[in-house]
Amino acid sequence: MAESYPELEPVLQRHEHRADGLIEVLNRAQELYRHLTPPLLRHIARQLHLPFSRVQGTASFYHLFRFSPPARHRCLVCTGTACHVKGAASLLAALQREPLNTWGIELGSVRCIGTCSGAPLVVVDQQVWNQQSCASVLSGLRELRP
Amino acid sequence: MNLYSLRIDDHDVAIAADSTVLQAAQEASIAIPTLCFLEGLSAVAACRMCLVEVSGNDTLLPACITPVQEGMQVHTATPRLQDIRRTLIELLFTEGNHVCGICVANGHCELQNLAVEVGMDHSRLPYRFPDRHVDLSHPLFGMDHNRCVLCTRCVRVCDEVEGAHVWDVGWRGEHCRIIAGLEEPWGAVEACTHCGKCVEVCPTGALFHRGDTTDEKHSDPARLQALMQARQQQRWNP
Amino acid sequence: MKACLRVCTAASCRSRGGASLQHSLSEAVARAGLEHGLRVKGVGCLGPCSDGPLLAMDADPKAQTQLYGSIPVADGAQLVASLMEAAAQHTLAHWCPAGGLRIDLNHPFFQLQRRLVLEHCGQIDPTSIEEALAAGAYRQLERVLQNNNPAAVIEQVRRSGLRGRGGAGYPTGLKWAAVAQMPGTEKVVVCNADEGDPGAFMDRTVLEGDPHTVLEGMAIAAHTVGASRGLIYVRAEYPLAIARLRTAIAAAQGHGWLGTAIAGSRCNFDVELRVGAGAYVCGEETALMQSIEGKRGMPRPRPPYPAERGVFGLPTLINNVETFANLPALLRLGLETYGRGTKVFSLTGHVRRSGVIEVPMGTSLRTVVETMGGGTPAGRSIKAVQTGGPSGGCVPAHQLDTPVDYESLQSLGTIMGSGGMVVMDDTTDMVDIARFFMAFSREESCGKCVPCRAGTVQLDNLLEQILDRRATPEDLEQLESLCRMVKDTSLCGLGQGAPRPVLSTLRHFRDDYLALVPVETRR
Amino acid sequence: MHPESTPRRITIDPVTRIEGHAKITIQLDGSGAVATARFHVTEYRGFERFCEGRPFTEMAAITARICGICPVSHLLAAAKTGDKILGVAIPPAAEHLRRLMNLAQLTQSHALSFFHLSSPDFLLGWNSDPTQRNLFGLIAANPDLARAGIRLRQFGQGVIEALGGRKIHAAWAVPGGVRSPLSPALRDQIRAGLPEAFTIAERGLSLFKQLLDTQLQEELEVFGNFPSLFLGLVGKDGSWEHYGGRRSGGIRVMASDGSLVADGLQEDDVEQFLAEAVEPWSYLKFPYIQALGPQAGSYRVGPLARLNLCDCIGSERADQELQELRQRGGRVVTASFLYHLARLIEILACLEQMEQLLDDPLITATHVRARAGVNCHEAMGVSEAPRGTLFHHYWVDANGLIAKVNLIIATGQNNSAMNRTITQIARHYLADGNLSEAMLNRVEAGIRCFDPCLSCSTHAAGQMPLLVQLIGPDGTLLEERRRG
Repeated sequence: MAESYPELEPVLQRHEHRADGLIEVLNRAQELYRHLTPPLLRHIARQLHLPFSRVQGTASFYHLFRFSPPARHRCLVCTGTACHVKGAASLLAALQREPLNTWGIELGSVRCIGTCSGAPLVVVDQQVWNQQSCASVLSGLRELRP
Repeated sequence: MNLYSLRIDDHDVAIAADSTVLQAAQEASIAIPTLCFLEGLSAVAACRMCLVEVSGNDTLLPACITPVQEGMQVHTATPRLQDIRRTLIELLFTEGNHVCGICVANGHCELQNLAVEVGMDHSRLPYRFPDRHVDLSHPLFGMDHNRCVLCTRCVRVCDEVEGAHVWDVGWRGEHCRIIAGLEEPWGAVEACTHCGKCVEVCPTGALFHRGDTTDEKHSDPARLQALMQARQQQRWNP
Repeated sequence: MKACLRVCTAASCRSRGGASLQHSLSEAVARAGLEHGLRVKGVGCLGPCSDGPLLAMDADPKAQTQLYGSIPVADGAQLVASLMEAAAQHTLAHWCPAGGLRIDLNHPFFQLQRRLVLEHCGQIDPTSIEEALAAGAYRQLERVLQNNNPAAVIEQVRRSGLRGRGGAGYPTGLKWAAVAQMPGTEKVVVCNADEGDPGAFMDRTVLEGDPHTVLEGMAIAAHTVGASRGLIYVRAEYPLAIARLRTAIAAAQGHGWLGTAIAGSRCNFDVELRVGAGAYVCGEETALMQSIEGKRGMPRPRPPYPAERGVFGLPTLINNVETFANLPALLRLGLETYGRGTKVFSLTGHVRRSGVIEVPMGTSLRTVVETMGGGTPAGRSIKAVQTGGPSGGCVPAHQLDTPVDYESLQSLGTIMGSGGMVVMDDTTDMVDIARFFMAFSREESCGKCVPCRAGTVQLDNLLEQILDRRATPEDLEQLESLCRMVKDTSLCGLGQGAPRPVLSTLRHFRDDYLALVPVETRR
Repeated sequence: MHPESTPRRITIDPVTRIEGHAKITIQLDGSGAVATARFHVTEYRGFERFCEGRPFTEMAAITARICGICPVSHLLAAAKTGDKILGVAIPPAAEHLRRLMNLAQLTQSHALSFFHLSSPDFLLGWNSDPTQRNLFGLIAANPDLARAGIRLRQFGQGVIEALGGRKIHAAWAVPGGVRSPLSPALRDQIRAGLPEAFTIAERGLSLFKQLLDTQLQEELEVFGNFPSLFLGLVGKDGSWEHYGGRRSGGIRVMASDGSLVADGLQEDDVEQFLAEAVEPWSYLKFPYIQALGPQAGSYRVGPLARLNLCDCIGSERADQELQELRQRGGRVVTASFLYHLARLIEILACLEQMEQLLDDPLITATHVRARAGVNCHEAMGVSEAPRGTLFHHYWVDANGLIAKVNLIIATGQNNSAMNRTITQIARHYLADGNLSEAMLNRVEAGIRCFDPCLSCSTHAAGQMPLLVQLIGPDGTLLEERRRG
């Protein structure tokens, strides 16, 4: 049973179903469906006339593509240089010890978002929180809607 | 035909201008070690075994893709290159789980031969013992990721010669692995034509015939060249 | 002449509430019906990010512009009220936001800058092409199209000595000439906006603050080398830059500065945006081209060079954001005035004032870090300055008088890189820094060539062993020789550069390493 | 290095100097007499764990590396288990060839055990210098005998090499048969070596029987002489059997009185029949017959068991020696010291059966391998190793990847017997509550009766690395001696 993904049609058309649109299509697909499932990847491969392994190989190469559904919230600790020299590693380690997944929060890291003056910083649901400590991050996360 | 003359180690070679340094060395019967390179497939210069020194150039150049130049002076076996090749082989051995004694390709393995050639009797770097798996889902063949050196010959032969593109490389960096289809069991990938070319060109025991036991795999990459010649030129040399 | 309040809405100030500040201020102005006397606009980076959120007040052409930082966003209502009062009473020139910090624009941080690339950044509303045009955007493109003498442009670029600002520093004129020489009419101009070095955000600043300058530079290049297709590859981590670029491209097309028959000439140039998906290695030009083609971002060996066979197999000119952004200024100023040009740096780390600065090429590191950045916070001294990101190295404090140019930095074992400059104080463990970068390279290695894929893992493990005090002097030797091997044999710049932070710290801070080797294992 | 007369505590870290292979503790009771002696295997090798996830076709090569002395036994057990996973009957020629290899293996291993490892004990005496009481001492004292042992071992290894391509770790037996047939030329070459081998085997036999008749009387009584069960393969007609296959009469278990506890037991039923006890003080497991419990159900395997179990050997000269053995030790021989004699008789039996096989034209037939896919997901294979019955038990997934492995090895099955043997020796020879050199030598020799794998697989001849601890009734370490 082939699933249909009508929302994907505009981006496929914009790239005229050409192979070089793969990353753009994957980006859009993830935006629409939150993560890349095998049926979705198969659909994209067929639409772009690409072998399955090419699509999987490309999708798995890039950090931002995900193959499992995201948690309700995401907390990314910036581990860029400026944040590192200001203690990002220990901030990340401290947060890793907290049971964030039970609060519906996915913890991860991001390599420099280029707003280094706020180091050490975290990105929570695409909002940048500057000059954070473990305590401040935790208190902020507690206020997120569950 | 435009000819270039160059000097490789102690040999003077004259060769067509569109040749690579590797071809020129072969012409002069100078053996440059290679691993990812296989005649008939596109060159990717990924294994770095064929790096050579060229006088007047600070950077080492991969012989498999470097075009010859008039008056070029190539050195293929300097102590620096020998040390580099040994380290490369050590890196490959420490990266996977290469247990020659139980391997299907034991005695007929390009990696093993290279290790002997570069004098690698042990690794100075620690083994990493990665947790990898074996895929025996295909009715005819098997894939042991423990023995894969990511040369991508299988990917290229399947794409460039057979045209099935069953294989690709998935993930990145140290997590790279050869994948079939949407990273499915090989046997579940309908694109596979069961032609066995990937097994034939695999330099190690990573790809093998099912049921092969220790020492039993004998690859013959030269068969690929014969096949391609027959296809392209309609000439057979049985 | 009405007063103008410029609110920084670039990513850094935005993270401190800059955007909402702009929103509430302009709303209040509209509500009070004061639009005729005061304009509130969002602009790109105003410079000293550490003092954000920032706003600048141009009250009167005769009065000096005032710059305010650390604006208390939480007290929005009070801030709005005081501004309304000042506007109503025509005392905007003397208005000072309560709780905010007045920043001295005569400070060397501003005075020692020379803004060519960043000339309009922070001045114009980046979402408005009209403002950009008013500030002079596309005038050099127009001139180039009128003169229609590509060879002369190439010659001027060549003689200016402009080198690629992305890291490798390849002479821009040579690159252009190579692409221009290629036969055929189908060529591509690519802008590398995949700024990935941790601690570097110059390109983001330019894209967020003045996207038209980049587009103009690309169009000039396209006309010069004979390309009709342009691509900007921008990293997904820069959503604001992506949005600003989309707006700018659409506006430029609407105004006839992109598209067919630009400015009535025979030049056609379409620009398309491609967004990455989180792969540092895609900053490497051959990997970037693979990614544009929708493939794994794996670098490929050169030759063929992009100029011969690049994106889609076509001759391709690829430069980074800052390089393209240099062109309008170079053509406008002429060789003599342009001089050696400038370099944009993002100054961060243990420094009092961090942010984006543009200084004349050859300014000393000491000037940048101590005079302009104010040195380290009280009680600390500078230990080193890191430049060049994961492919760069550390300059020790006693060599801070080194001028920042390509050759001087290279002779110290580091590189100019794209312009990230991270100051480290005396509390910093240089082995930890080396490991940080090695872990970065390990994670970002594409996995194609053996030395980078497997070598960075072994190097990272060795550094971990050293940091855990489990290493012997032999391990240090192993570290050094493996570093050289990975540097000499890797396929692309990422692998070749990965050992540099280690080699550079081994060279300048060997004692940091030795201190971690247990005494009993030493000879 | 003579022990002090007063008990004292000696503390030496045992891990660094004995390479963690074996340790013996002797526990004293309140009156200073030996309560128990224990044989500890202190090294964990974890073979079973790292087989998981591998193709079952590799098991022969992997398990052959468990031991450098008896790799063929694991090879055959693995190949036989593999046959059952494929669900095939292997070509008859392949069975002949596997038998031939196992006979050669028994010959060379027994030759090593008797001539190289054990004979220095009998020939040089219990009180001799342990640094001399080894193969090298033997070569000095009795060069002819030492050389003969080496030649016999060479013969066995030569056969293995001729068949498998190399002396050790030849992964030649594969699921479905063997990898390559035997050429007539190689057959003739093997046959040419038989006469010398017979001569050496008979010389060893007569020498050892002479020693038994003269100076080794006490050892017969003290070196592990006790009633127990014996377990092993027998042939269809109740004859001596080492391989199974088409000639298998199943597994037989016999009590000391000659009564049968089990007969015709198929290997598939072994897992239910046996149980394995685990003791915290040793990595070696203790298999026993489940229905009888760990004590009464413990049994011995190996050469003596095989000779006790069979009704006859089936070849002339060996059967004659079997009769003599039974005259000496009874229908069911209980003296573990006679394992040595059993080994020599088995060498003779092997050589005779090799002769028979080589005379059969089938031995050079070329169809030697059956091909098939995975047809069974669980299989148990058995072979008789020099040291006794060896079971391989595999569980595989649909594609033939190993999900679980259990190996029941000969040395494990003799574990209880070895513990009883050293207890018996310690009780008899412990003088004044002190560890004397002569007693240590005998304890070591007691272990050696069973030719356990760990004594031979990793160490120089005659020098079993050993740590012996004497432990007081309150658990304090009174004395400790080490060897190796």
